[in-house]
Amino acid sequence: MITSMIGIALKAFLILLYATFVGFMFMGIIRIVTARIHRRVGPPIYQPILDTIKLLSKKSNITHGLIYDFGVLYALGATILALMFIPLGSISILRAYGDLILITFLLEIPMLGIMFAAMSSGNPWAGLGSQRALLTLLAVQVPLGFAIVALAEFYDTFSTYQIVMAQQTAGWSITYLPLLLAAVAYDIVLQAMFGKEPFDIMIAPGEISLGPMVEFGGKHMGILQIQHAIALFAETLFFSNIFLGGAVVTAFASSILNTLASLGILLIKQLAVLLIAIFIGAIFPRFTIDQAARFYWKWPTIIAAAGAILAAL
Amino acid sequence: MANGQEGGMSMREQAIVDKILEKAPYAEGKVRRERRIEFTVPAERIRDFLTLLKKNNFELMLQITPVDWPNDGEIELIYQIWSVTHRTHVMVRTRIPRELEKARMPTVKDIYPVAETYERDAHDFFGVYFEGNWKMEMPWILDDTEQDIYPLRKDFDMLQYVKKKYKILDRFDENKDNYVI
Amino acid sequence: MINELMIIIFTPLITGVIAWLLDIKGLREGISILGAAVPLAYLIQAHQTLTSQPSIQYSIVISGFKFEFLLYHLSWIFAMIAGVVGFAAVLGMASTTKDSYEWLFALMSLTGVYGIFLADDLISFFIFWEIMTFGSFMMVLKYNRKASLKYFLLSVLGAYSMLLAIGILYAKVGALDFTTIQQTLYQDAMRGVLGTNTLLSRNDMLLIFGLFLIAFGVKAGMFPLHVWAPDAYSETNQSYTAMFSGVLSKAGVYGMLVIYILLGTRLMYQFGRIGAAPKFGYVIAFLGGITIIVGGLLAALQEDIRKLFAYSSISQVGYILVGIGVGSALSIEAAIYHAISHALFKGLFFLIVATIVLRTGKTEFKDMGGLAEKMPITFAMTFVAILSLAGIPPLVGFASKWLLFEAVIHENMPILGGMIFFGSAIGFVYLIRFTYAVWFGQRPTDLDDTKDTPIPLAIAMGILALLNVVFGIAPGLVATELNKIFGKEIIKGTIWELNIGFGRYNGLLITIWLVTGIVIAGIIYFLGAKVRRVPVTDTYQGGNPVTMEYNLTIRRNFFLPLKETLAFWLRISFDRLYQDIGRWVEDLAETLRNYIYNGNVQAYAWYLAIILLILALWGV
Amino acid sequence: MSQYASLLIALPLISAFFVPIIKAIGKKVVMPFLVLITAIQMGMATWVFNEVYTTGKPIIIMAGGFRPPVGINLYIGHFAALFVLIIAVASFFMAIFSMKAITVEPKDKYAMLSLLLMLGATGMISTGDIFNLFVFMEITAISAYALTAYNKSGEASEAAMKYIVLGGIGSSFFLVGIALIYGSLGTLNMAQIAQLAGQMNPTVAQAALAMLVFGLGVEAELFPLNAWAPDAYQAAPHPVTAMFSAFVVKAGLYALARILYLTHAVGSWGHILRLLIILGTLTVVIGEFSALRQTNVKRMFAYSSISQVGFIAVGFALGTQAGVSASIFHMVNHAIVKALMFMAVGYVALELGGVTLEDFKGLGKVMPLTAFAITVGAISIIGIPLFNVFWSKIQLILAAMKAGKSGVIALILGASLVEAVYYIRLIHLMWFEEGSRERTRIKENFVFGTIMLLLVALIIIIGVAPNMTWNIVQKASADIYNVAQYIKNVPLLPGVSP
Amino acid sequence: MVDWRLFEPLFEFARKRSLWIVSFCTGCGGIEMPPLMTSRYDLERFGMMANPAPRMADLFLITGYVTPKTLKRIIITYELQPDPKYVMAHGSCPLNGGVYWDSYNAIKHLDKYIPVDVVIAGCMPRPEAVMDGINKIMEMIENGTADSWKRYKENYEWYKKNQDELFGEGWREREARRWIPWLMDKKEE
Repeated sequence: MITSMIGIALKAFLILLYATFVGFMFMGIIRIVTARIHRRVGPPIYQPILDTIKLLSKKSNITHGLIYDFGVLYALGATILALMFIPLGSISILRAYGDLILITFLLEIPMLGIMFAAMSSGNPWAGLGSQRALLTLLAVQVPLGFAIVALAEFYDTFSTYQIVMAQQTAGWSITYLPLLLAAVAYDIVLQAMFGKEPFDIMIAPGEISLGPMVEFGGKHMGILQIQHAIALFAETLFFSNIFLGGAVVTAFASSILNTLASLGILLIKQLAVLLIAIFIGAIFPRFTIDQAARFYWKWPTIIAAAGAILAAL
Repeated sequence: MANGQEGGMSMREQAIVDKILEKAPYAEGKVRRERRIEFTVPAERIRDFLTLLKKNNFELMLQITPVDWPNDGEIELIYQIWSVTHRTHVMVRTRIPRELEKARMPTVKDIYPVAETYERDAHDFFGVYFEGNWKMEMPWILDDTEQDIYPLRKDFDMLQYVKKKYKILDRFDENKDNYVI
Repeated sequence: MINELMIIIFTPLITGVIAWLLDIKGLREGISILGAAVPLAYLIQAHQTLTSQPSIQYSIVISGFKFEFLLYHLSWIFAMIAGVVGFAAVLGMASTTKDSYEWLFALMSLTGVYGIFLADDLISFFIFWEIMTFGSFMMVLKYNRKASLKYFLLSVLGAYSMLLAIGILYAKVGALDFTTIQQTLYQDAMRGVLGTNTLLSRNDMLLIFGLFLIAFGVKAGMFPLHVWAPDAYSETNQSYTAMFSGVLSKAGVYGMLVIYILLGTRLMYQFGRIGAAPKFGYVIAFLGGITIIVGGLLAALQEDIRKLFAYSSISQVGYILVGIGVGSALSIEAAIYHAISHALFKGLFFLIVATIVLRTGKTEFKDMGGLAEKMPITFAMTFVAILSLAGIPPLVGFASKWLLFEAVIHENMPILGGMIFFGSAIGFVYLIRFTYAVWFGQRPTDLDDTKDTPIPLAIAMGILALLNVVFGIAPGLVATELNKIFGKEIIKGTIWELNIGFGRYNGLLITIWLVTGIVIAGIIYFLGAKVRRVPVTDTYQGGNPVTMEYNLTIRRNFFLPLKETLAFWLRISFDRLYQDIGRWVEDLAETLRNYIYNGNVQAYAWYLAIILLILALWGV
Repeated sequence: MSQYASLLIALPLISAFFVPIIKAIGKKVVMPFLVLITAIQMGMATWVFNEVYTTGKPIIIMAGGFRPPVGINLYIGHFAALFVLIIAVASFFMAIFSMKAITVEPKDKYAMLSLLLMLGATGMISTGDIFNLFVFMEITAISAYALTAYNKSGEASEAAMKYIVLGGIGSSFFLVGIALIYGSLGTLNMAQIAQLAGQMNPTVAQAALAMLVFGLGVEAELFPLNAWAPDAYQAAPHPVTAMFSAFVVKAGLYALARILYLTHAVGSWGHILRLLIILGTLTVVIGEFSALRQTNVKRMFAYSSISQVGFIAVGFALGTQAGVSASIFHMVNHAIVKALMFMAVGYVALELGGVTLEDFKGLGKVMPLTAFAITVGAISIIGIPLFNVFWSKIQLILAAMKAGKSGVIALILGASLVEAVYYIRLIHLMWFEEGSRERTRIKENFVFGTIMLLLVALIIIIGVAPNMTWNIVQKASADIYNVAQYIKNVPLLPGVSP
Repeated sequence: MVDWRLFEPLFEFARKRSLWIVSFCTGCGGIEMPPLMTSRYDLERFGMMANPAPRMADLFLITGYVTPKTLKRIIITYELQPDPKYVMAHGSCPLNGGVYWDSYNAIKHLDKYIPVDVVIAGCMPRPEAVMDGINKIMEMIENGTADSWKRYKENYEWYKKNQDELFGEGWREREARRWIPWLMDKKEE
């Protein structure tokens, strides 16, 4: 029993390390690609790692109370928890319990932690930022819900792993119309969950000086950078697993080669999802909060609902 | 030197001036040049004159420029107003006594709403008090320390005040040509 | 030979009367708490007997009616909800009641609820329904006449429509107790299937179902009939609202289950099915879905702390109704599970509201704030309650919501699935609005000396919070009880795990991994440099210096953009509709009186002549 | 031994005539004398009650020893015994209450009239002969007219005048109906009428029945005929209103029911029932609605009492055994509750000088006992489970539903919803609102307090344990319902037939 | 808590390569910032990013003349920044008052009030000069001489004396309360 425990712990640590590293790389890619779109050179790819180290190594930090610290810790903890559930090729630990609804909820909970911390800081901009974040969450929930419903009804199961296995045989789920609609809607939702351009009203730098993040300094901001990295990795992984077929490679003899191959395929799919988000983000101006809410309740909801109804038939 | 072309143009301004002078006998008006008219109005009649201008579609008030004449002991307020329809610029000059307690003017906030800010500006820097403008006491540009010194008056000794405020500036007495940073 | 069912039902009422008569400050609290504890003890003791024999039965004849009482698994679960949350609410009331008559009517409504859950025939069901309504109404009467009148009228309307339905059933079936009605209606359905004409016609069934729906819809706070809930929940002794919204709304839910038990097969045969759900069930589910959305959105826009939780309680009951409406065995079990978790966290929330109102004396959001430092225990309880209601994994809220989602979406109902998802986000939204306005941010100067909760309230909150956590981490405990209702093992899985074939959820595993995640974050946190505590005014406002006179927290009108987006929908309000009907009825009464009893004798003589004419003409 | 039962009628009659002599002895003695007489009457009534209910056989009294078809007989069955007791008890309480409540001077006139009222009502209930029924109805009616006008105020006389006009028309048509029946059947005795009712030719039967129903309708306050009731209740002195609503109306209703069920063999019986149900429902609905915006509390209680009476009429008109027993149960409960309510209102009017809503504001603090009594009365009338009216309401509703009248019941439930509104407003007014002018707490009269508490205790006892009353009521309804048993009990002269 | 001296070079490299600028453009230098950020001179190559919140920023650019009112805001923002923070002053105005040498409204010596690491001369230095300044500050961070924040912490009284001398005692509360009577909700109509 103990050996399996240590095995799991080691595997978990490896996954965590891999996820954080790739997450930082994704953040680096975002900054480089946006820079290249602006015809600028852009920072080196490992820039986010440097930023995080600089933030963590700050010599003096401030706190506004116990909840201010606990909220940030809770956010990172919840993201790590979410990461463990999403099947990563064949090596994820809690794969058997990776339930669609559970993962969608876990991906929203870090926002609760961040908002708790931001609100307890007592800064008016933090309050305003959290209000906008809440409304974006409210707006995003409807298309997200319909997309998950479409998926669950199409594959008639909630376990992500079974969906991935089904896709291995029957081909990627975006090849079927109902799920293609769901994927489109989910992708627009991802735009808001990444906090990218058209829907990042909650962390608008000019207007409310980074919204909830205004009071986060030093190590709190460092932890949030790590959280953002893991969240990026987890969300893209979840999307590529349920819509782009995930990766379970059994062609090679040794298991290590298999896992590396599947991680590679997954990485490519995750990059694809990320690039879509970056390109949309780089072009669009920022929506105000009620425009964003009205938009989300109009087009993505219609698309996702159509997908759900088609899947239900 | 009213040449033809200029004459033709200034004829229009002259017509505007005569039209206004008809209705405001207390004022004198003359055409400075093309698209620029000037009126001199006694201080107490300023509100009626401005309402008159407003009615003759002089829409925009551009600025209230106070000019300090220490020798005459007066501050001259120039209300600069622009008419979009006539495409002409009107300067209405009034003179008020210079002393702090006597430099008082009625506000024209209700005729031209923008005047509220210009009046506060004039009050901050020149000490002209406009009755009826409720934001007169509201702090505007100057900091607390410079609140009552009305810095842009001619008799304000700027250098001496700066030396008192920023104590380190003893090098001002050196002569300026070999000034070394 | 007092049967234990009688003890369970009538001890609260008797102790209530004694407490009301005695009216001695210390003593009456003790008696009333005893009155709430005794039934709970008997119920726990009854759990053993239920494992051996299927049910405990008792019957008594009063004025020509044969009253039967039955305690079996389903009613045991609901009675336990009433017991636990009722006991906690009574404990809470020990510190928030001022005069003794509140004890009488609170315990009377508790008796009513117990009676409803244990009743086995329609007449005793109706009687205890009336007792419950009257008890809870008198609690609201003292605080606000208009709110209590609206509440009483709507619930009496519900009660009378139920009475009409009972009457029709009694006329057709002849008997009143559940077993015979169930049998006759079952045979009736079979007869209908075989083609012969049935005992009850189609519009009879429609009428009965409609009337029962109105009756239970009013009590559960379904969409068009929910207008009484916000006023009634906020205009009464706040710790009583824990029982009011936690337990009494479950009576409405139990009523919906009674519809399934009694008329289920008959309605199924009569109206058929939509997809997997029965058509009549789909009506309940759809109304439940709308209740979720309406309750949630209105909760987010409230300015009063009690109103917010009243609307939130309506929207949570909407979940249960969706679960019941879908009608599959799994979804009904999920609905009951959510009923349990709703009673727990809603009871906890209203106790928290009671503490806040008791300690600060304020109920509006705009004059509260920054209480987290001053009331640490209550804030800890609030944190647990928030995690539970918003549906965050390790707690019971998530377990029941997860079960409900899976059950509803598995019956491939896309619209209902969408509505439920929308509901889960709204729960998130108005909770954070509440925490922000009350617990965080800048504390108004007059709240600086607020003390923490009194002891009895703290114990009550402790009980409910503990249950929230225990049932969250070990959902299997509840699942085994739920499976007993249907007899067969619907929710498989161990004590820590719920396994329903197409989805698995393990409470313990999630808690472990969440703790590890937080530990990892904690390690990174403590590696960094030391932390300096900073006052609220030391905050970045574009470099401007800030003092306590500035209002640094957006407490008033927090969701203004949401109000603008929903401006169109907010114009429709059922509340105004019912008010206009009430006013119209009163004007009609006024004109009627002026015309008929107008006071002159000639008119009266004319009436006599008209009656004579009718008698002669009509050939009597 | 059973002959002493006739004293029930004789005692009030003789003592009524003795009243002027008592007045001659001393003015102060008259009221206690009234109380004494009603006490004796109550004693006798209780004796008769347990006599009838233990032996199970009705007491038949032959006036002057003649056998029934020739002579007049008194038939005190289960129902009559029960209601004679209620009348006696009610008039005893009201006699005590009128000791203090009656201030207008000719007190001896009051004593005489109230005795006559009690006599008439007892007579109507216990008589076995329809003409005798008419005579007693006239006695009650006339004493009721006089008592309504007793206060000598303009309003009282106007109400009495209305009552006289309508009552007169009603009783005259009642007499015509009796004449028709007598003409065609040749007998006045109820049992014989019941036997021969089948042989009447239908049109005459129809006309006679119509007249009878119309005549009694006025007395039993059915919808359009009860226009006099609100003014009469409001104008009469307080104890008299209580007596009106407690038993005078009930006597009228009993007579209506008795005649209805006697002539059930008549062809057009179904029509009459349907008409009565319609009238009854209209009484309930109109009564409730007109009470909604009342400012005078006494008038509000009058309307509510009318609507409850309408509900009883609907019960009788259902035509089933369950319907009759439910409506009798409702009559008993209604009598108790209304006696309590009118007594309480009267007492408030006595102490505070007025019965408008303004005086009732904050009554909880001024007269807590009376306010408590009114609250219990109001709550029980609305139909809250643990109180007495609830049981009879449930029985009535289920009986009506059994008889297939769901539409009627829906209307009546709607009306009782309206009733709940104005009673709750009153309760809230009394307990939770502050009166405009500051009033100190009034020390309430001990005797009235005990009476009110007694009635409240009665309400709650019947509410919590209705079994005992339900059995009594079941026997009473059998007495009215199965006419065959009634005919067997009356020893008819064989061979005497028209 | 933990003694990180072993990793100091890594932290210095990270601090050097990811300087976050608090976007507080006073005076006429603010217009120089866009060309630095956009494609022509692109400071992001050095990992520098404009960041609105002082809590996370390290580099504080004072890009022009400083009036007493702005100086109050600068001091407060400076104190909000977490510790290893660096200040760059552009142009001659913060140095010695520049063209506003005799104006009552401009501060003559900025480093009397807050410590300055690097000063770039020029009456608004061109972007190339600013880039050179930034390289200079990176070097100083590299070799650990950019310790203005230590100087501020050690002789805080001297700085405070100068500030109070200019603004008077308790200027923060006075400044905060100066506008309250005129705020919308506070004014009793």
